[in-house]
Amino acid sequence: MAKKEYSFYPGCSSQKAASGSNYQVSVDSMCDVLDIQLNTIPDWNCCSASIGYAEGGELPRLALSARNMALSEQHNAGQDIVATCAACWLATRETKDRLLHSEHLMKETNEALAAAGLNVKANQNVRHMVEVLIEDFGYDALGKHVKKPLEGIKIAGYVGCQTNRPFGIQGESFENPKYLDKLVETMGAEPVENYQKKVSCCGGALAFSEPEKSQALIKDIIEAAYDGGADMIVTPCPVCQMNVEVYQDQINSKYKTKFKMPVVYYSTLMSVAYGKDFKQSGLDGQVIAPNKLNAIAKK
Amino acid sequence: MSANTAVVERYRNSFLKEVEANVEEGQWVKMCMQCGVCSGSCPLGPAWDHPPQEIFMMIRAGKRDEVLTSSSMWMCTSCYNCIVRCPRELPITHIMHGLANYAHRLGIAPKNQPTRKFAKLFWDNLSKKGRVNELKLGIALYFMNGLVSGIKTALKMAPLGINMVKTKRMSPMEYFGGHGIKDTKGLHAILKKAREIEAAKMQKF
Amino acid sequence: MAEIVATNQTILVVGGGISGMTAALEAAECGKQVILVEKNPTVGGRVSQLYRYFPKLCHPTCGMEINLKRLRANKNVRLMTMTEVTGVSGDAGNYSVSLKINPRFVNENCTTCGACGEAVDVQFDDEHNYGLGQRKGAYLPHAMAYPQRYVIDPRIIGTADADKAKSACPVNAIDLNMKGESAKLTVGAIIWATGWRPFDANKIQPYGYDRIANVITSVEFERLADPHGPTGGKILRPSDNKEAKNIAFIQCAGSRDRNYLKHCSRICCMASLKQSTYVREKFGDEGKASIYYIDIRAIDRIDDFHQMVKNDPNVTFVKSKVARIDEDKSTGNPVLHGVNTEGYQRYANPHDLVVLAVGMEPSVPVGDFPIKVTVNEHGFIEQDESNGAIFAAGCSSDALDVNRAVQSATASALRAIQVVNRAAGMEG
Amino acid sequence: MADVKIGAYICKGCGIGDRLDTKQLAQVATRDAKAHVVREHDFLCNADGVKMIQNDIDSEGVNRVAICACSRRAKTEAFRFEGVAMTRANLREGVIWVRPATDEAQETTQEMADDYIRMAVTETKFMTLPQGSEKATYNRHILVVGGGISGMTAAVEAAKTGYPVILIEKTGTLGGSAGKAWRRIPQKAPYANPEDTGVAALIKAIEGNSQIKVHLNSTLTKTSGAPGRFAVDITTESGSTTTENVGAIIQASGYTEYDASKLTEFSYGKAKNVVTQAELDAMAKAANGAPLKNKDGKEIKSVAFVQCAGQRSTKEGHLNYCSGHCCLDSVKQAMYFKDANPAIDTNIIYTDLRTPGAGGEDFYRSGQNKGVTFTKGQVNEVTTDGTVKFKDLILNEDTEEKADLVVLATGMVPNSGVDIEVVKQDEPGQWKSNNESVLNLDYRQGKDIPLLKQGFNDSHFICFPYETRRTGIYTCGPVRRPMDMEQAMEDATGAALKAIQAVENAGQGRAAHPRSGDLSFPSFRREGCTQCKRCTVECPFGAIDEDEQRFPVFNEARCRRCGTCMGACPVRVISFENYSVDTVGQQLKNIDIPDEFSEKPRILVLACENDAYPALDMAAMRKIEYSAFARVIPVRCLGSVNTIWLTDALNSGYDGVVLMGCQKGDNYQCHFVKGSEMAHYRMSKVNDTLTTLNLETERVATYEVAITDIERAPQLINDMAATVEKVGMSPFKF
Repeated sequence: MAKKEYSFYPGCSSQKAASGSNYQVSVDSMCDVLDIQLNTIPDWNCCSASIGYAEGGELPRLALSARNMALSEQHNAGQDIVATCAACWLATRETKDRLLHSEHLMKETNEALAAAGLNVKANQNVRHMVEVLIEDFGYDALGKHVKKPLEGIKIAGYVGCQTNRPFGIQGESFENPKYLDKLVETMGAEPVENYQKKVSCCGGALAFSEPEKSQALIKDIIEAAYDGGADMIVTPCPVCQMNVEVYQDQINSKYKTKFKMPVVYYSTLMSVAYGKDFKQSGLDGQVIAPNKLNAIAKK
Repeated sequence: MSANTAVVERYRNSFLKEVEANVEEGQWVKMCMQCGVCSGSCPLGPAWDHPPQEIFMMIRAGKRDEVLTSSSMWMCTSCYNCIVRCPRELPITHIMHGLANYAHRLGIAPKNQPTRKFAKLFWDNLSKKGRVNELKLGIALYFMNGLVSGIKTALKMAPLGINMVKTKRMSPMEYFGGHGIKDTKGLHAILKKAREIEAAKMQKF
Repeated sequence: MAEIVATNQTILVVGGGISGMTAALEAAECGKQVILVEKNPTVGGRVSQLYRYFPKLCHPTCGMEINLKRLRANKNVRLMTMTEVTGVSGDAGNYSVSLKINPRFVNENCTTCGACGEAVDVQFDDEHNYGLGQRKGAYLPHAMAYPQRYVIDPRIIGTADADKAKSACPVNAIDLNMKGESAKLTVGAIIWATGWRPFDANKIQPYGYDRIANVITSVEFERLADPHGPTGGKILRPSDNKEAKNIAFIQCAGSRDRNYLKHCSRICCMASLKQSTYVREKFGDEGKASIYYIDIRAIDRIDDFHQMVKNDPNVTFVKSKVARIDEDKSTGNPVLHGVNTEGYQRYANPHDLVVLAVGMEPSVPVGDFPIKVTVNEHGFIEQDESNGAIFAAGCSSDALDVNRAVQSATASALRAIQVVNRAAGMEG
Repeated sequence: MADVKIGAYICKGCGIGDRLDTKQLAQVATRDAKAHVVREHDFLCNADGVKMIQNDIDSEGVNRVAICACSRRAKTEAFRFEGVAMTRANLREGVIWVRPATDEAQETTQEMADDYIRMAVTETKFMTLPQGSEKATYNRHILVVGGGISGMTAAVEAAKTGYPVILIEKTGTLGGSAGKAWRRIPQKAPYANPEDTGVAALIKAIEGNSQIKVHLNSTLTKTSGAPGRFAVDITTESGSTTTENVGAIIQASGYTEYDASKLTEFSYGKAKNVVTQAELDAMAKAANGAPLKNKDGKEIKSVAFVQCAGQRSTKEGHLNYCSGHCCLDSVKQAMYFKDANPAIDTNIIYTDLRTPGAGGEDFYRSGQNKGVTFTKGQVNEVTTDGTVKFKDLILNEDTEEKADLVVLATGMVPNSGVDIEVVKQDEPGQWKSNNESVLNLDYRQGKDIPLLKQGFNDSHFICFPYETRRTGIYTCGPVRRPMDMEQAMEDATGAALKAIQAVENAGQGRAAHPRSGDLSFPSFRREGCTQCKRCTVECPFGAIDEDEQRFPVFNEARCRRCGTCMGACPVRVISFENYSVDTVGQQLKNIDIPDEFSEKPRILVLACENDAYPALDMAAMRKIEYSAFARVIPVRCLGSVNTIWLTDALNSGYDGVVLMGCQKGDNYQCHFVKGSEMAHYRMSKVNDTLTTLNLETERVATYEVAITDIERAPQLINDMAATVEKVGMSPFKF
């Protein structure tokens, strides 16, 4: 199959020594196997995520994503913009939709961009990496590369919010999307059927400002995974991954629980199944070790 | 305007019109039919003094100060549950963001609202160099409520930080320099211009 | 090709539900020639699947008995079941219509003795009970089915069961070689009465109809309450066949919602109010109903029924569009989450059973009409000059209750008569 | 008429031949019942069986046919013979399907079948084929009462169908309530804006139609006759009267807006800026697009709409119903303001917003889009300065709004004429012209159509919405139930059909619904009549008048053939050709009554043919058993049951009698409205008869049975069997 190229928007958390740096490592490994070339948007900036609203307001926030889109149009013309981070994808896609829907927003945004000599048309598709996998490859094609099926692992597919709403993945419902389960199956592992907290919010946006509230949400997400007999949780979102994984100690001390639930990226699962090693799969970035996955990676 | 809209203005549309003019997606407020699905869908529902649908009614009733000084909108986790379930297509998440932003801009949002403070730190952090510096953001966050509470929080968060450092998902070196874009000047110019355009659009009420 | 006598003074009625039957009979009782086609093996339509009507709580089969008597007695109506309209061309006063007649495999000799049904082993989901129960591969659709004649399910043709059915028949009524036929006829006017279908509850994902056993639809609930239904009239919930005594009714399940149907389906509020009385009828003081609603639309005179139900201490009204439903795995109870907007009360209410008051969707999708008619964005046919002599009756014109459907059907019968009278040169 | 020649045909199919001794049945038919031709057949309903019967009719002169096979509800198409009187003996659903196929049961099952053969043959002996009345009259003219949107639509539609119309309107102009409105709720997609009322166009269509004769400033001062031959006196304001003859009548007398001055809490009449919906529409019509001003001349900047003003309330003097149109009309009226000037604030205060159907919800959204605001609230008071005090039900607080104009959505009160149940009208034909009456019928039972609860002219409004209790007179529009213009126009079109149908039926002497097509009609033996007036009083349809000597005058075209008169008659002088005191009475007398010591009681079951009888049929389809001692006779309506049948049955040694009719009362299911009620009333007096005969009162039981009572109906029979076992056999066996 021919190499597929995309205009890549990595996002802040994917940077070196940032919270999602291991995500990027596994994405790179996965793309290597699938022959995907990610052309990073030069000099991309932060999308301001959803929390940017309070200080940023409407137009400055749109301008941030518009700048990325303008740079992509300039340097990676003809390619779809692909993001791996749910927040980055959502902010960019939302901006594209808003600009295309409203002439005056388009005009004002371009007025702002003109201050740096840029112009946006919002004519590139904005996609999440998962969409690329499902739509441009498909489960069968993804399954063909599996070298080490992830046998004996039961995985709760935690889709979360922003990869799911308000856009979601084509053909999936907001309340019970099944693509992660299908991916898990494709990689040879066993999905948790009807994982009840599949699309519940982890409170990521408020993890810092309202930790008690967000941790209460995380507790339910992990509990439901244990109820479903999961060995680990898989997620397509760096905010979800970090939020659900790293606060478990604090949750344990507050709620007297004994959580030790690993939370991995789909790309980590895929890298391991595709035969990449422990480090290439980003497994060294796990705060809670997914032992069964580590074992396969180290085989 | 004083505390609440004067009696004579109740259920008249002055505040509604203000929201329509000055709040992001505010023109949708009038389309709510009070079904309450948004209120029931919010993951932080119980933390809202006034859930979205009630806020929409308060806007129509002219309860300007009660709405704008409320901490409720700041509880939004941007999960978009309300948007996808709303039978009337209201972009509720954005309206909540818009109301919070408007209150913040007017300076009447609750002073010590933690998300309000965090959001400001976040924006300042990202807009300075064009990308988020997670470490600096974190540290600033610990101290946003003052030194003593900051040290407490930092101590509480220390094991977490160590875990992150251990797994190379955080680096103390980030504090000095760290990531950023090249064309910070251009970015600042864009943001300045965007703010100017937005400020010029604000209508007086 | 089947031989059917029709002229440009004949009125074709498409659909044999309450609207189609009414239109056909009213026109016929004015002396007009009518052909009534129905795609199912029996007339009666959706109302034959209801237990009671609101607000009188009388039984639809009662009015059906009268209509069947009228139909049997009237030589002006020719009924064709298992027949679909495949094409229409022409203009007012002169339409050419193509029909497809599907084989029933049972001829007029059938005495409904039931021997074939007993002989056949294979079972299928019972359409009359919305799949809540099973029926045999040779079957009478229901006790009031008309024509009163068995049907052989085409899926058993060519199997041993078909032969069993045939050899069991004492009156040689089964003809396994019966073939589908097509027919062409000329008519002067067409009454389109194809009715509605319940909105597909699977699409309302937050309510978990596809995942939670004890979440059912309002039309299914009618079958549970009906003595002819799969439980013999007992309200037993699907997960464990236990009596469901504490039942939630969710209004606007699929209606008034841009995600599903934008329109209000009009009947659902009254239907749930009515169904709350089933709970009380079956369980007395132990029966409890909760109605989750946005606006109770008990329109016009019949609001007194709403007031009566409201005065029942065992019926609770919650002004709320339910946000989502979870299943309590240990009890099988659906748990409803949401906010009562009257004064902001959050709830997480477990119920034995949840009934989704599903909306009305026109049976024929917008693009599927055999001839150009004016259809609004909701899929309902609008009255319009450009429709020529094609007149919508009942729920193909709007979401209507039975009373208004009958009204609409009677009106469309007159409109059709006006056309065929013109064709007959009787005008003036 | 030719000699009576009865053919009895016994089917052996469907297991009848296996379960019953059909030879014996044939003997019973010949020997006991004296049928002239008796034949058995293996499969009576097939072509060969039918041909056999037809042959006998054609060549043997058989003119009465007893089909002894399945239920009268089955195989009706097969057994359709022209020119003969026919009945059915129900051996399948009535005998073998409700009895076990055991040896012990064999004897009583056979006896059951024997009796049904006797009954069927006997019945045919006493019935003749209805010939239709010779008095049938045909008049194509349709009278429409009321020149509002309903009446005008009915007139135009009837004329379009080819039937001449006389339209009377009591005011000087056509248009009615709709004519006073500025705009109407939209009737077409996109349902976004108020649209022209269409009244002017309708008036034009009427004025240009030679088939429609309009009488303005006119009322009906007398209506007499029957479908096909109504005579109506049309009197103008000035007092001149013309008489017209019409075939059918459409009553479209509309509604009056509820009197808002009864709503003292809303300051109507006291506050200058409180108006009703109708008044606002009139204001808008007068302004025709110019800015609306209050009575004090000030321009209106804010409007509050109070929904359900005096409606949906059980408070005394309020309407306990919803008028259906007001929510949408308030949206429409709020748009009057918003479309003219978006700066005007409009707030609709409602408890349940009712904007049904495809168009309703679109129109609601369109209103919101234009800036009309909606508040869920309960209005408690409007002060004299126009402050609306209400409870905001969402914000859960008592609050208020001050508006320049307050609009009260008061409801519709039907112009339905005199309530003849309340205003006693027991002097037939003598009532004077009464302003409140719409029709001024000279019928024995009163001047107007009987009302349903809440005062509307309605009856079987679910399945058969047009069937009033006065044949040939159809109501439509808000007089029938509250409705908006769109529904009224649809309703009027339907009513026009029914009127035309009535004209055609009357011309052929055919009955109207629910026995549509029935040619039988009641006749009475004048010399036996005692002028007791029971038939004239009890007829649910007011079909019977009285002549000067107080003898009943039957108006066949008004009659619905239920037989309530026959049931009422104490001297049994009323009968139909194929349904009479004898057709039933002789059946029940001609069964075999075993003696007191046989332990074989007999239970007579008289069952409504539309509900109880089908319920028993469907019970049989499920093989639900009931007592072999029951003998079931279907009746047209329980109202047709004459107490002589009970007396005869008890005198002949029956041990119990069960009567099964339909639900009565406000939510009646009885197809003849009052039939079941009359029967229940009569049966309440039957205890005296029982006491006189020295019989236990439990031996007669009257029930309301629904068509779905497939388990209960057989149970009721078995209950009677148990009762008989308890109280013992009747002593009246011979």
